[in-house]
Amino acid sequence: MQLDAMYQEIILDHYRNPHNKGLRDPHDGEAHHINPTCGDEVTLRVSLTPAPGGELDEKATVADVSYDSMGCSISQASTSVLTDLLIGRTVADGMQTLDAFTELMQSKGQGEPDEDVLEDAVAFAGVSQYPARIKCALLGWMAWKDAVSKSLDKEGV
Amino acid sequence: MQLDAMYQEIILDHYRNPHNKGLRDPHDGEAHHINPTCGDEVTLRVSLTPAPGGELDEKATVADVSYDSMGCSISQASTSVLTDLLIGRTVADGMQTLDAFTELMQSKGQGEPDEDVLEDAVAFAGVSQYPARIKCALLGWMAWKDAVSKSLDKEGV
Amino acid sequence: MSMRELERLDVEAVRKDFAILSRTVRDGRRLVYLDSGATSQKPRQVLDAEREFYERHNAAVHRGAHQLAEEATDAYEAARETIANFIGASSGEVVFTKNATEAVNLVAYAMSNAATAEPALSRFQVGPGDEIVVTEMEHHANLVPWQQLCQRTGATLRWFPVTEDGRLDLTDIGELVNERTRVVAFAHQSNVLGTVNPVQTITARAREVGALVVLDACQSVPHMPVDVGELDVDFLAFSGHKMLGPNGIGVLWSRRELLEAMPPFITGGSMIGVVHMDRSTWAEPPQRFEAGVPMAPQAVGLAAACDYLTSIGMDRVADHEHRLTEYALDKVGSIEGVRIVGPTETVDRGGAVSFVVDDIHPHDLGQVLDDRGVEVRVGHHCAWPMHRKLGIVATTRASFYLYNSFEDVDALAEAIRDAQKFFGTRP
Amino acid sequence: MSMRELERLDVEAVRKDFAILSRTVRDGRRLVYLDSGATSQKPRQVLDAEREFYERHNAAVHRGAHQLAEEATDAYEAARETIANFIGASSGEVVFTKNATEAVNLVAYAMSNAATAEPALSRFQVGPGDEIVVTEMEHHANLVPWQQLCQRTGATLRWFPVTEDGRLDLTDIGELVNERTRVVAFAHQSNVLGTVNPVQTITARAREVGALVVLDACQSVPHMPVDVGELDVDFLAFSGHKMLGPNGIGVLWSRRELLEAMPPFITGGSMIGVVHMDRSTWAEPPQRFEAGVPMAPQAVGLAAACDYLTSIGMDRVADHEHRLTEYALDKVGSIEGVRIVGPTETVDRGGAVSFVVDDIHPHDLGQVLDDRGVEVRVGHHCAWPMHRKLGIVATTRASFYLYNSFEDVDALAEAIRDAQKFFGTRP
Ligand SMILES: Cc1ncc(COP(=O)(O)O)c(C=O)c1O
Ligand SMILES: Cc1ncc(COP(=O)(O)O)c(C=O)c1O
Repeated sequence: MQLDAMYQEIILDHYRNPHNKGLRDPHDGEAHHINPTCGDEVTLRVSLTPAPGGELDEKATVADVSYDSMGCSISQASTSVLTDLLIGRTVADGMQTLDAFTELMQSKGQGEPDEDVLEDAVAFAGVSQYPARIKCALLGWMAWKDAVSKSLDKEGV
Repeated sequence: MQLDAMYQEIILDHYRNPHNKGLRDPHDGEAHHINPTCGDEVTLRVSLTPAPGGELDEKATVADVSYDSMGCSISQASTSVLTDLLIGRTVADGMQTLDAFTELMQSKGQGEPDEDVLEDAVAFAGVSQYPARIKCALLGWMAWKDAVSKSLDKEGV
Repeated sequence: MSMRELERLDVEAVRKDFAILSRTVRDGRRLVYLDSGATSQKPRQVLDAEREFYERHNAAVHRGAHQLAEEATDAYEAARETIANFIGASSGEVVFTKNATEAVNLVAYAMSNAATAEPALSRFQVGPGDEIVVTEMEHHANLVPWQQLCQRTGATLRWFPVTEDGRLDLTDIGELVNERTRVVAFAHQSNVLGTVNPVQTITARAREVGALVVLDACQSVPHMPVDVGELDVDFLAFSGHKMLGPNGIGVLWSRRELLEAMPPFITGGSMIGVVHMDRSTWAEPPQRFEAGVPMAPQAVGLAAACDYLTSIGMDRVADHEHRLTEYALDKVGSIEGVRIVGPTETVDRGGAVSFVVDDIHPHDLGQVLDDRGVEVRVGHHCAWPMHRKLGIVATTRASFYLYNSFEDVDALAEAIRDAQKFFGTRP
Repeated sequence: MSMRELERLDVEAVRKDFAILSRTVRDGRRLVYLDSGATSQKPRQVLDAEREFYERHNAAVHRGAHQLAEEATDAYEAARETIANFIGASSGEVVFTKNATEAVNLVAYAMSNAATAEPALSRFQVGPGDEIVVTEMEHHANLVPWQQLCQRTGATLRWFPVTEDGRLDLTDIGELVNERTRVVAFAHQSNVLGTVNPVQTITARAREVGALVVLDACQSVPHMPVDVGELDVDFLAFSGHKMLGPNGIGVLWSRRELLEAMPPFITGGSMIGVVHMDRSTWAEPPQRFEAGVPMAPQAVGLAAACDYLTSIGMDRVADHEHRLTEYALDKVGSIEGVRIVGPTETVDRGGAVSFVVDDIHPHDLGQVLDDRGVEVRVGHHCAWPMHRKLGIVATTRASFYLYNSFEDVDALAEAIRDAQKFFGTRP
């Protein structure tokens, strides 16, 4: 049955017990994203620590990612996995991970995810076979990208 | 060949030598009609004589129909035939003839025109097989109807 | 219904006309298509009619004088006549659009066009101080165009609320529809709740204040006998693709007298009277509202769909769906952890059955159903404000049509229980 | 073209794909279809693709999560990609409309909608003092919508005149297109005269003054290679039904950046971001401009048409039509009493050949031609102001496509001579 390929245990675990959920302060940027086809929502905050002697740029470290959300197992789990993956990494690393995850999602089930980069997120490979669900898997990630760019912007002004 | 059924000699005669053509005065009503699919035009005037002791109503006599027009053989000939048929008749008679002619045009080649009423206009029976040409045959007739109703209206005011 | 009970619809015979229904999905599962509220499947009679048009009579209608153009024009206008008859109208009152959405926009744009035009069009003009009334259960197609009309003209949008059990709350109708109201626009039948709205009550009030009534009949014309003569509304909009017809064609019906007075929406060829470089005049309706080369093959296909439905009988279609809905409300509604959203009884209710399942998001539910071959729709079904009002993000909707059987409902119920097992929300 | 001459198109092979071409008209005459400028015939590959969609994958696109909806959405978006490739665009720049007329109206209405919206949309706003420039040879579809935009906003319409020999008179371009000009809209190729207009000259001037350029490509995209990358226009509109595709689908192409900035036209489902009762936000393009259930089967059919044309090669199609046109200009133009309306040489000229015959009204001429099986169009061809300018009420137009042969031209010439005999205007 294909369902099992999609709903891997890892996904259901994250769904039932989401990591890092809840909105926290301080934060440098916040983004609110909605999936217009189903109304699912996520509000996500990013807190960054500048690299020693640096500014809030690509080299900054993601100190925290916190979020509040409402949605299906795929969107919930992928946001939870995201926090595990990105907290403690640099913004540049995070963007690379985002790219790898986006690529996996667009692979129509043919992707060969790099487990070193994506860790638990490789579990979402099965989702890429269901085009209507890709948006679910990307919801939190898009919000993260947006929140980070707002954090960097703020510094820029 | 079906063409001969459509372009009866009578029609071609009227086309080459239209009767009563040219705009004349006095007139009681004038109408300008255009066929929007080909741009053909007719300007048609009606002059009425009230029935003895009466007003310009249904019983009035069509004293003159004059017109200026630009168009195909069918529209030219049918306007010419119209003048022959209606000049000298009462408005009520004219309206009846118009109805008979309209009915013939909508008969899709199945009509059995009443020669007593339609006289030369029976020659247009073949046109009813060509839906795109019905508007041509009716152009002058619609202008006549319009011009008459303007004449009567005027009296009414 | 007469004494003699209506002869039942022969679902198996009907299904044979729909090639797609014999295909399988997801690893060989029987296709259980329960998404006709979104779009219906098409019988071969419709596809054949469209193809026959293309292969025998195709030409630009109302533009040519040659034989093909004559035949194409005849076919197009005969289709209009058939479709008009289907809703008890005359053909001069039927305007073809690309879908119901365009039909509603046509009215809304004609009204804002009237606002910048001659005073003779004042009956269509709206502006600051004027009000437009919709309902909280509208499909976006009958909501957003009115928001935009208000935005363009300065009019105010107001709406009937929806009650917890999925009916319109008409308590304040006297105040809501008042002498400032210019338009009352609402759905004949909700695409989510299945609710059939009380047309007569609303129309009667609209008439008292002289407002125009726009009825979104997308979910009624395909599913029940509809006669515009009985409805007493001013405009009626529906889509061909939801009633066995092709995509790309919709209908706006209106009273002849209104169409004659109304300014055009989309402008271009075939809708004109006379064109000069700096000004134009308009053709009579329906042509006035059909700019450009129209979708004649689709009109022919839609007429074939009407013929198909008529040959079965709309009474019979409605009766069949009624029984399916009753069965589904019972079967699905009695599953533990399932809550029907919308009326739970079949009074004034059509065959859209929406529900939520405890602790399973509709997307996840839909995924399991799909895995079992059961094709339903999940989300807000283009009725986002209504979901918000009911405090639900999204629902799962099963919607029926004449080709659905009782086994389809059984498959739905079983798949819901499978999903509960899969996600461990029920033993 | 390279040294090696382009391999000629095999007309007989092509004709086999078009079932309608083997039918007869009027008492068994061979059908000589010379009205492709109005609408083209469709090869079975197109009809098959559309039918296959209906019979295998039909569902509402972009609205469902089940397998059919996925397949339908994939097919729809793959079609968009194919059609985008056909004109050298990327798929995010291709908006589906019901026909080219809607595409032009979309731009014109988006502009008047911008006029009542946020200042951020100022690049699309027009009002009193602003000017919109068209040409005297426009099809009503690219004229009336601009008249109406001016009527709604108070802007002024101006136009390039047409010369006696059927070319645009660009003498006053510097004055006509000036710093007040917001839009320049014109036909790539005239549907009556066949004239191919100098896009680059006009666009260059429009760029100098910052005006938007709208190109009506209805008669170019079907007949010659068109690459939006080379054209440097802002909007391009064409219809599927004129390029072997189904009715009911047209295309508006625009640069992504413009589409992203532009407000919507028709509003409703599937084009929204978030909907509240009193306000909405919009989806990204192209969805923003495609409200309602779209014409997915027609998009699939149009993509099949593009594939068909690509497999033959648009160079080859253009070359074939070029030779037919040359032959027709000679054959028809040399009949005594016949005058070609439009360029009499094939330089910058496509395959619409319009003409007048002394002392025979086009309606009467068309009737005789039709009697001989020769299907041409008569009238003003939705370019009434241009006819008025040239002092002609109506013309007769023969227009060619890849399935026309030299014998078709011979049949045309012979039928014209028959008409002259029939009406006694020539011995
Ligand atoms: C040059 C030109 N522009 C616009 C149109 C309008 O196309 P449609 O009627 O398909 O919208 C046509 C064809 O009718 C045309 O030839
Ligand atoms: C109630 C209702 N109104 C309007 C629409 C819009 O119809 P379409 O998308 O065919 O324009 C739909 C279907 O989507 C509907 O269910």
